[in-house]
Amino acid sequence: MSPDFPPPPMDQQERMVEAILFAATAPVTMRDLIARMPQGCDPAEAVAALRRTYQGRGVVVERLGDGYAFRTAPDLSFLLQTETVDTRRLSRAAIETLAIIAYHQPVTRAEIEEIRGVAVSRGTLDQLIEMEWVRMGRRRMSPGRPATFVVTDGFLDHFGLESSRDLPGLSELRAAGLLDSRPPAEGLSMPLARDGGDDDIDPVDPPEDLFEDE
Amino acid sequence: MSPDFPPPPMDQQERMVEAILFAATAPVTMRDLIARMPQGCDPAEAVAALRRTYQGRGVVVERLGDGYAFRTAPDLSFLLQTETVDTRRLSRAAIETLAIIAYHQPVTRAEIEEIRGVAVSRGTLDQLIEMEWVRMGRRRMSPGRPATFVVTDGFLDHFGLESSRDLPGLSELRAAGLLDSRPPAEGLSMPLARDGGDDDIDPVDPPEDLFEDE
Amino acid sequence: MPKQPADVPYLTPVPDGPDAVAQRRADEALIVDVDGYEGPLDLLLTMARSQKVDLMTISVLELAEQYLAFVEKARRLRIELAADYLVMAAWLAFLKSRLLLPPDPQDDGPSAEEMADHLAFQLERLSAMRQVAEQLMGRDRLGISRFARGAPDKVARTRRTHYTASLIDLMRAYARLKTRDEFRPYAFDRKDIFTMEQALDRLRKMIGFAGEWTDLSVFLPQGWEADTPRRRSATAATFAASLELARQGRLEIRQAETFAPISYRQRPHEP
Repeated sequence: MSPDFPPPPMDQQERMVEAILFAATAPVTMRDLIARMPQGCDPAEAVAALRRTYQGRGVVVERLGDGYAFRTAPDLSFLLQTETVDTRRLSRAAIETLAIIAYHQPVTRAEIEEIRGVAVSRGTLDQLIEMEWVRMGRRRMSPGRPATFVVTDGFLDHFGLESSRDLPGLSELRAAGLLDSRPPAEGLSMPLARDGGDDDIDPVDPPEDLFEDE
Repeated sequence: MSPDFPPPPMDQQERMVEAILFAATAPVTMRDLIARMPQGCDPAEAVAALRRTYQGRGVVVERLGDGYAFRTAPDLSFLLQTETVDTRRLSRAAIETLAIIAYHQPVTRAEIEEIRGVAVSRGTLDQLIEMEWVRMGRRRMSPGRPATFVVTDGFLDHFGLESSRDLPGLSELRAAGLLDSRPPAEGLSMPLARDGGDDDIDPVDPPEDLFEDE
Repeated sequence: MPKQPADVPYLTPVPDGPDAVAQRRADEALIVDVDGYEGPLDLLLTMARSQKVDLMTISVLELAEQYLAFVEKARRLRIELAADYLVMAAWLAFLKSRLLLPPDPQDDGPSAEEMADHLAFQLERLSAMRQVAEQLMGRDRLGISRFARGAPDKVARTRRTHYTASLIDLMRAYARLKTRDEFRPYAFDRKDIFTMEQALDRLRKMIGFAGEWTDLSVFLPQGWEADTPRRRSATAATFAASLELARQGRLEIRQAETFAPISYRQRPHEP
């Protein structure tokens, strides 16, 4: 553009700065603005005007280091957060580990592995600890002083138990038909024995558990 | 927020919509706005107010498909050419195929080929799908249940269209009968040589339900 | 009557002499251009434009001749055309002969005029698509004339996973682990169960002696009447067994009213 052209009016210059700042991937310096706007423009004044325009709006023009950029008004930052809550069933590995801890506490990791017959991933225990259903107990007074795991009050709370002694015993499990692992006979419907079904296939095993189960 | 709280005043709601639209690159739907704003808000009115506020500014609120987004005013594009991301140049075949899909959607691959008089190469459709301008639509309820293609909201956004009803020249084309699906009678249709290349391999059919939605 | 090449007007003789080279060059230029066409329909459209008339009023016959001349030239120049150009040539030659010959009243397919009309329609439609494609590309496109926010704010998406498990899940898990060790082929305690097989056995043997109506309770095994659960099991099994025998035609069942005692007798033999 020839320097002889009169510069665009200030409201046009303000529009230009607005568009440039909006589209820029990083704060735009005054030098950038001078280089990009038509000759004769006064970006400093245009920026000042733009800042006034956006005062009190949902986004504001901020000076960041050498440059200028649009930012969300601080009081509205809550709009830029979304929280999603997924409800998931515990993986089979996690629920089994939890059951062993509940029935055998205090129990070491090696003992859990012995009962389950498979290695217990760090992730599974971490998950239970993070959920605050399991915590570390006293160390075992045996070689290596291994850590033990116990269930928490949060666990009792969740499962509606007053103490871990309230967990049903083996004979009660058997009476409830839960210990009968005989596959139900063809065509014979046994409401209680159906339990095995979808429980065994956990649809949403978190990745860490994928290779752990037999 | 409890529904008993009075909703924020409209100028605050406008600020909120402003912040949300500024923060996003893709158009934000009314549903998203409702979900993200405090209960009792009227995002539709806030959007309308915001559109008025930004009329003639350096950035404007555009309705694009189902959503709303800020976009720089087209007349200022000369300032922003440096922001241009080097988009792959579309071949003439791709541009034509895109136009045919836009104006004839939902349209099957065979219909596209009938209109262009040549086989549609696999790469052309893939490129349009990869650019997220085209996606698979419902399957046609005709023998073979062929997949159809439709344009996406990303297409509308790119070309600055509120809906595919706003395609340029659409009503004229329709009035001229040029958009009629005229299945050529036997022997009426011009031949289409199918070269044996892998161009003719039908796109791998995705599991139906994934693409069944409109 | 098969046509000889010489009969066909569009087959111009190959020129001899110095002009031949120039002619050949011109022809080659046209043919080499084939790469620039998006198939035969596109080529036809370009040829149609040279007629400088509305596409709907185009002379399809003239167009067909033009196209066939083109293909012939390519053949003469030994330039290989893609298959679709040749297929189109065959179709146009067919169309052309149909247009020139008087219609065959026996033929119930589309008339030559219908075929020609359809070709004109296709050309116009393709031309229209070309036009709107251009208009589309000329719009204020995102990233070219209109720009999105260059540095969008990150919407912090916090994902909270809420895990659930019920006491029954826990118990089942433990039971599953336990039954892994002490697998019992049959854990159900059947000490107090009188099976239908047992009842059938018993009833089969006894019914032969029941010429008169005899109450169900008589058929219960000894020692099972006293204890309620055992009596219930034996009664149920015996009743089920009686239904089976009734089905086989071996006994008759009688009950005066709902909840009244049930009695059996052997089915009287047919006289």
